[in-house]
Amino acid sequence: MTNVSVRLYAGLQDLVGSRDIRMELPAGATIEQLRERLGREYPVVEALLPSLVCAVGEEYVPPEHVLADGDHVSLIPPVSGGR
Amino acid sequence: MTNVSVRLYAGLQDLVGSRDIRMELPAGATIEQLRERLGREYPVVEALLPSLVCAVGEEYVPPEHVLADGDHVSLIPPVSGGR
Amino acid sequence: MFAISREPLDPLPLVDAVRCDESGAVALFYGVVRNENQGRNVRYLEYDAYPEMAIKKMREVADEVRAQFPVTGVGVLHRIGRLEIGETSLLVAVSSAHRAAAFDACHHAVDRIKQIVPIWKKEVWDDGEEWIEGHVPEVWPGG
Amino acid sequence: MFAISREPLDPLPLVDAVRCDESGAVALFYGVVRNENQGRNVRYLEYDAYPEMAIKKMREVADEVRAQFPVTGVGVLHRIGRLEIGETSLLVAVSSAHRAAAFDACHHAVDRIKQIVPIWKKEVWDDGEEWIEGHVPEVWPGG
Repeated sequence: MTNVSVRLYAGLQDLVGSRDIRMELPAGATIEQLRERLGREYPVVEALLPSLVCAVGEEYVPPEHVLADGDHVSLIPPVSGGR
Repeated sequence: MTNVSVRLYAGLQDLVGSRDIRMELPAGATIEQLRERLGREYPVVEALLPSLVCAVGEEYVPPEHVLADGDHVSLIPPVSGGR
Repeated sequence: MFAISREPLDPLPLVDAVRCDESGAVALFYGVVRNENQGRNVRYLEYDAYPEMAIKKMREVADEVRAQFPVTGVGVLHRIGRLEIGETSLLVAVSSAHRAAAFDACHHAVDRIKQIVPIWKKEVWDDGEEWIEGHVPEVWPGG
Repeated sequence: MFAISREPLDPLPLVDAVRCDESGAVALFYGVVRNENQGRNVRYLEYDAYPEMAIKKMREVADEVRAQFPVTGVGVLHRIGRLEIGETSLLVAVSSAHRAAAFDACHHAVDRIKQIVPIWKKEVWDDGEEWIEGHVPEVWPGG
């Protein structure tokens, strides 16, 4: 199994009501699988998933990135932008 | 007669050795006549005259500007520029 | 100098940090909280960040700026937490021998910060609030 | 805020003066004394000015900037006298609702200041000195 902690920021934290959640995924699970699981377990997050990117180890990672046991994953909503 | 005071800045002051000089010009004299007189009376200034502009009353004035008695004229070398 | 802070930002140490004796110009950008956005009265802003990654991404922006412009120094400070109207959320300082590069590089740095640094803001209005959705950071295949 | 001063320049009151609650960005430019120009070691600079006219021309530059860019404030401070390497000779602050206008307007203001404001600098090197000849101000017929 791959146990990861998932950190939520900004509006995501407000929606879920927690800064950190823990998830247990099959060994070899990817970011894409984490995202699918998140959408199922936290339906309030589902509409936001298409605009979220994930970071592991302080770096953005693509959907095919394979998670390791103990990883800290951050869910990054669109960043502040502004003119 | 038109008595004017002439203020010198930067390299001009160094060349002439004075911040202010007084000049007596004919009534109705223009900036152009002041410049010619300066070139004659202060030969060290002559080479710089083409790049000097004059100001009266805190405003740049063209060569045909007519001086009034008591005017304060400033001789403005090329300003600091720089990149 | 790259930092995320809950305290008011001080521009003077930042400018000192980016200036060196080869610098003839420093461009310093302040992002400040204004009282209006898209027709709504803003009461205050709340900033959230992923601080460790934000600092890493600020450094990447600085590296990018140093590679693209002839600069002599780059620094970034961002404040988080609650900020009132008129308070400074972002300071970006860039020094260069000459002014054109300082301006261009600082402007580019601010644009890039707002594209890739994981910081978020919530606008609080008289009648509601919203986390502003800005730019989706690009993700390169392979991380 | 527009001033010519023999004392070190303080950016903080200038930024306060140009910012208002509609400002979302402030671009602050520092002109600083660098240790080299055109291959010569600079020991220090000496600035001279026609202060009353310099302030009048700074205000004209600010009016021009306000007419050309959507800014919420403009201010300029210039130091004169002897300045050592690393000291600030010029501060130009421009605020705007958004950053692009703040950067563009501030850059334009600095360019124009260096074209029309009657201020001069002397470079003092190890082996000599020279008053730098920059830009001849345009004179409009009729004053």
